[in-house]
Amino acid sequence: MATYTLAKALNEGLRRAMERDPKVVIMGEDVGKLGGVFRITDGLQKDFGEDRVIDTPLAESGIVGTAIGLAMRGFRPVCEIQFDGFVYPAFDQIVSQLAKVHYRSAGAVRLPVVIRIPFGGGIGAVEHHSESPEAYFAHTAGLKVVACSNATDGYFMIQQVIASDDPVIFFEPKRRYWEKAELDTTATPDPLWQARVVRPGTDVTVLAYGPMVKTALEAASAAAADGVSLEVIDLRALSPLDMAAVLESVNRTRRCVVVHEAPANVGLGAELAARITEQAFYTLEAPVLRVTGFDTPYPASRVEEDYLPDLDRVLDAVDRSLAF
Amino acid sequence: MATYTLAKALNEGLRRAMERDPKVVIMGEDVGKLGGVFRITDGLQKDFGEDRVIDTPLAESGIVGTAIGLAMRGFRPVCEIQFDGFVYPAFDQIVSQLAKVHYRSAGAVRLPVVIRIPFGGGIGAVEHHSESPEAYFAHTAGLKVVACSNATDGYFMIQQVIASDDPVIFFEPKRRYWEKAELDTTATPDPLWQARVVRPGTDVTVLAYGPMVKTALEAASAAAADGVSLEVIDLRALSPLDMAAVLESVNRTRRCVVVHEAPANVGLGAELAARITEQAFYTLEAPVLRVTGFDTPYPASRVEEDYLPDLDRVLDAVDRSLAF
Amino acid sequence: MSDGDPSVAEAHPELVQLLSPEGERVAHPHYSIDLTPDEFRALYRDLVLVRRIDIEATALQRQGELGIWASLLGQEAAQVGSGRALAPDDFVFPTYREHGVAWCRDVDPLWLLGLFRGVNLGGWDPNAHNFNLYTIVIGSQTLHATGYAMGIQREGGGPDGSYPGAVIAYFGDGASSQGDVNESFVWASVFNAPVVFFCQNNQWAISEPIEKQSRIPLYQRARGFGFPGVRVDGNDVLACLAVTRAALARAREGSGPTLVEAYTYRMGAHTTSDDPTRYRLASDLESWKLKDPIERVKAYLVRNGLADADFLDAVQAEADELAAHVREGCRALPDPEPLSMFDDVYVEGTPHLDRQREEFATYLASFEGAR
Amino acid sequence: MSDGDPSVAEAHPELVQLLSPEGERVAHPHYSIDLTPDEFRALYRDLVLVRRIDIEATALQRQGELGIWASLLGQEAAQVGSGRALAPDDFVFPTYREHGVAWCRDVDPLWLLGLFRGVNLGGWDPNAHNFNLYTIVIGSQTLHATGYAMGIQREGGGPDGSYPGAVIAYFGDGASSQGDVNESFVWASVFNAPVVFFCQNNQWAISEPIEKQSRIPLYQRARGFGFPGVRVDGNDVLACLAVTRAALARAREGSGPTLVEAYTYRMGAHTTSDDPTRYRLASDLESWKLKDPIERVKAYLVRNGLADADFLDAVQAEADELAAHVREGCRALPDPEPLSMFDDVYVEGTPHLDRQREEFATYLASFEGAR
Ligand SMILES: Cc1ncc(C[n+]2csc(CCOP(=O)(O)OP(=O)(O)O)c2C)c(N)n1
Ligand SMILES: Cc1ncc(C[n+]2csc(CCOP(=O)(O)OP(=O)(O)O)c2C)c(N)n1
Ligand SMILES: [Mg+2]
Ligand SMILES: [Mg+2]
Repeated sequence: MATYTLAKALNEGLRRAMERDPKVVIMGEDVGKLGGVFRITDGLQKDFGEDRVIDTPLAESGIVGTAIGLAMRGFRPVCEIQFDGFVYPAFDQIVSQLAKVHYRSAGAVRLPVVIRIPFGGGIGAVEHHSESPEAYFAHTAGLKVVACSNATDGYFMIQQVIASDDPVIFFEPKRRYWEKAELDTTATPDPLWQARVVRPGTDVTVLAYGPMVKTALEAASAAAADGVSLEVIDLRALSPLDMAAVLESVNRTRRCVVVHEAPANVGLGAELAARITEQAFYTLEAPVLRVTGFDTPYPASRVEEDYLPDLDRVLDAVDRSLAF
Repeated sequence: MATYTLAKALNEGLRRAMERDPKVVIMGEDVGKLGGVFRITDGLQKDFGEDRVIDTPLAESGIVGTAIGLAMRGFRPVCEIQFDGFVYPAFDQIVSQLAKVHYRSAGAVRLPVVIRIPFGGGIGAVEHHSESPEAYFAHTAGLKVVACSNATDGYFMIQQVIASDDPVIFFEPKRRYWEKAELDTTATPDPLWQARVVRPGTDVTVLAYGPMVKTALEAASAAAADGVSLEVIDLRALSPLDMAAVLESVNRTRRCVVVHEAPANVGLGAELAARITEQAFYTLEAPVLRVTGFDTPYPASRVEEDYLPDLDRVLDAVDRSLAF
Repeated sequence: MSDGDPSVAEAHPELVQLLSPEGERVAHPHYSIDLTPDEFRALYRDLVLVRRIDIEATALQRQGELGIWASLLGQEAAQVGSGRALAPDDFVFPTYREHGVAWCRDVDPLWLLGLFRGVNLGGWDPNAHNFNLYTIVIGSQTLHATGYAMGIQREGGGPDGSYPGAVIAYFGDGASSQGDVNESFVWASVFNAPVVFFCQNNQWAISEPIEKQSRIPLYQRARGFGFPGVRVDGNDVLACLAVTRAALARAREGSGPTLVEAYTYRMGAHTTSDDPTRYRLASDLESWKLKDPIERVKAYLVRNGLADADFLDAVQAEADELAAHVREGCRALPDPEPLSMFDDVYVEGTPHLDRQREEFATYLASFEGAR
Repeated sequence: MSDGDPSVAEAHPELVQLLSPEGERVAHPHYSIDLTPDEFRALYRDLVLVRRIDIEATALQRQGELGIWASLLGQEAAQVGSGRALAPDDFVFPTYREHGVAWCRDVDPLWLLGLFRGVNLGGWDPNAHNFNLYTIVIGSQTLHATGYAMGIQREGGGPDGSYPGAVIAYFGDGASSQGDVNESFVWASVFNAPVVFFCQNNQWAISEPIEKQSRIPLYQRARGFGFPGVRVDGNDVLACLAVTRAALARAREGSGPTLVEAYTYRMGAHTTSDDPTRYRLASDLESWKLKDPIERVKAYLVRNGLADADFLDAVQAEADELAAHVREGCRALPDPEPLSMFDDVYVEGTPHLDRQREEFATYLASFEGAR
């Protein structure tokens, strides 16, 4: 056991994946010598060479489009999108090609491409550097979408998604990159597509993922001090959702709050609310409540703390849920 | 009063808008001599010239990007995207620029751009020609999203969105282009952002938009024969949603079914279900049920009738709702 | 201005031609080709058969057997010439109109018809033919092709730096405007990838003439990216073969990408849904009819005693047979099972989709014997 | 191959230079410039003040007053030269680094700092300065610029076909790879739009050297699209002024777009978050230091008796004053009100957002005096 930041754990996970399979290639802007602007690919070009850690021209559609071609030739590309807000130029390649080639080819072609996206706000950045675009991808059939929240998941999940034969959008909570945790690289990882109860509780289920897991845990601690027991679930998989785990919890607590940074409107929280209500209608004591970014563009960073869900807003929703 | 197809009504509406305001320009692929592949811009280049009805190079990002520039110079561009599945190359310009410039500029810059998208399936087309991408845009703060379903709305709504100072994504149900209806061009149009009860009823509220309005109405007729009274609402505005109208109805019927062609997962139906449940929790006798395209890519056209919601699937959901 | 006066280049567009519209062999300083009579006849056969497939498919669409068809009429030479330039290990990324290239890659035309009939979304195995599925979104495949070529590079070349295969990406004149196509040029040149960009400039992108996409000849686009561009008579199967062969050889040698512009004409409608009388004059077609890609080969063969009536009849008979295969095969293509639409969304399925499938199966079953 | 041998062009890159690094005037066959002593001194003043703004901003970032800063160090001449070439009715589409152009358009540096401090997303009125907001997504603004230029065209030119103003779009070497930038080249050339594409090739896109974006000089990209491209010494304010003036005049005359590549060097980090020691050698900087854009102007002025110590001191004093304005102004920039984040999402607000705002207002109010 050693202490790793999430960033370092991801870096180690990538390294393991590259060691294990010579077909794994990393591509993106500044992933080479610089090691990426967040240093997630630090040292990999030095050790695996420029053919496997590819500094690409500055064009995201080009990154994903050529990754698809590489995958067709038998490679397993791991693309880094520098920041969440810069994935949109690649949207067409992701939605119309990456997501659909396996279906189009009736299974003949597999595209084991991973697209890593540092996402979310809270780092005082300028525009386009704090977005949470996961709903766009979760709405897209043919893609799988996951988010890690801690060093252990970062280390194992990145290896699991690289090993997966389906295309995966892999979200990394950038504001948690520097959080440290114990990581046992010899442990047996949890299955990729399962949610995890990160704090058991009895009164309200709080669903979170990525950067909001920590926020939810903080809320749970604060609530506990007030005698309210929150069960916090880290969804991990955003598409497909692990509804079995979610329903198991909500059927016990009968109340649920979903937390994410992305805007509420047509977001992941809506899907969770719709499904939970459909599948646990008679159990629920209160509607599923959402604590999310507001339905505005991401604001100037000096007000982002107000825009982003925080401990207090989660507790407020918990109170409202309990008041039903 | 005269009889118009939806296609012709849109064409007339565009013509009126161009006559009224010389700053209105139309741009897109094949919108000139050909009048667009669906003939929605038929005859307009002949009458308004090549400077106002612009056949553009074949690149959707270019269409939207230059439309933004034209709007900054005081024009009111109406972009045609040839088919739903070809809007994604423009996604970055739509999401990061079109949707955000007004916010970014603290209101100093307005972008009255309309993006017309023929959408939906049911016409036996090849891949990428039958998609329903509205959820991507509804999730994007800063955009407004509407869908027309009939000739009268086509005629008036296209004029209303062109007159709007906000960017609007305007969805046209391509499989209904050739449906005929009476249109009184001298009538006072309904306000743009209001849903409309197209068939009053008492037992279950059915929410639909675009191509599914007709399907919902057919279901309502069939249900009536079985003694079940459906209230059908044409949402018209997809973002913002007219929740007042929706809740007024659901609070009466206490049951709701949402119908759309787009996949269910993180779609408009999820948002409607989440909001209705939140705002009418104690009223609902059943969870809001969704009748949608499945969470697969749009399949080969020979099975699209199975993929798309139809009268029977709506009735099935109505039955399930009533069984709660 | 110090650079880029386009008029200079436009004044002398270098069009590589090896067989004139009248069927005369023409010499070219850089390109030559030497075919045996058999090879020559084989090209003729390809051209005739490919056109026949196309004509049958158009007819099948009219009869309601296909939802739509994108005809290659007039582009047979560009496709057969480039298609026959391919070595077995080369890999092809087509658009939606490369029926002639598909033919050269032994893809049964019924696969193509399946797509346009709507019984599948492609369906053949790209790796079995080194021929990718059709790509409908304009331009996307040029990036896939470039990435694929980068894959070939990463597998390593021979001791002389050469690769076992190259990649060819097809696209149209309209596609040249797409960001993706230009990004693929950036990538290919920066990585010196073994890829040939084969642009069939058929003068039209649906209703838009080439002037709406470029004000200089398209082959010159490559100049802006630092690799060679060449314009070839797209109705001349010999020139297309020679130029594509050279470009593919150059790619395999490790000398990087080439843009080939095959200058041709879309003789038919954009697709069967299109009505070209709305935007172009019938008289435009006349001059191009005189440049027909098949007639010139036939004229050459006959004039030089390489083909007699027997041969021509035999090809005709073969075309009739192929046509029958296409017709009957198309009608016999089975509709997919409804539940098959849930197949192959993912390699590793999901409980969510399994549930949707089961619910839908139950729903469908509820109709059995009922209503 | 018939075309596009890149080695030819590369061997003679035509770099327009009018003032050598040593401060000597240089003649050029196509470009000349004739400035009064006052104009010359004004350019010097601009260069010094612009650099000073940049230095202050970098310092403010270090002190925690700004979240990030993108320094223009080394690019002053490219920006002041092109910025001073602008006529009042010309319109500018900058990236995020055009602080020197902003200066030429009378945008108070505090507006720029507001953006990097995070108190707004831009904030100045583009139409008040004919200077658009900064655009951070690489390349997007080139399409906006082209559309804006198409708008100018549609308002109609003079009787001689000339336009009252032109548009200039700034972008970097890295941006040249983006699809949008290449699409803007297609559009501009097809519509012959009055737009100048001004590429500051500062040799780096964050950590990636120019070789990762192009294997030929970037100004040659324009060749592929049929309009002129010219490479100018980006550290030579005279050359940048002359070349941009000519390109803008050409655009206003109705002769269409030009690509100007200002060949320069990013002397600092990409932004204050960047650490260039990870990817480039300190020694690379040395050769470029000798080409400093300010020193050569100073040398020229002094050597030719156009500037004495008084003048230089006065500029220095002015720079100090400006620095104080920037420092104090920055610290005084007020944080936005939380509820202001709901403003200006739409021109015509929505009940949905009004409700969110109200709920959040109530929520915020619940803390007043509480917890
Ligand atoms: C991204 C995208 N936009 C629009 C279309 C619709 N469309 C199909 S073919 C076509 C014209 C293509 O022209 P060109 O590239 O010259 O190829 P051709 O059809 O002439 O072979 C258009 C606009 C599309 N398929 N993809
Ligand atoms: C679409 C997009 N992708 C990535 C980024 C992140 N990014 C910001 S600046 C930059 C490099 C830009 O290089 P260049 O165009 O040469 O401009 P310079 O910074 O050198 O002025 C990158 C990759 C971005 N802003 N937008
Ligand atoms: Mg064409
Ligand atoms: Mg740069």
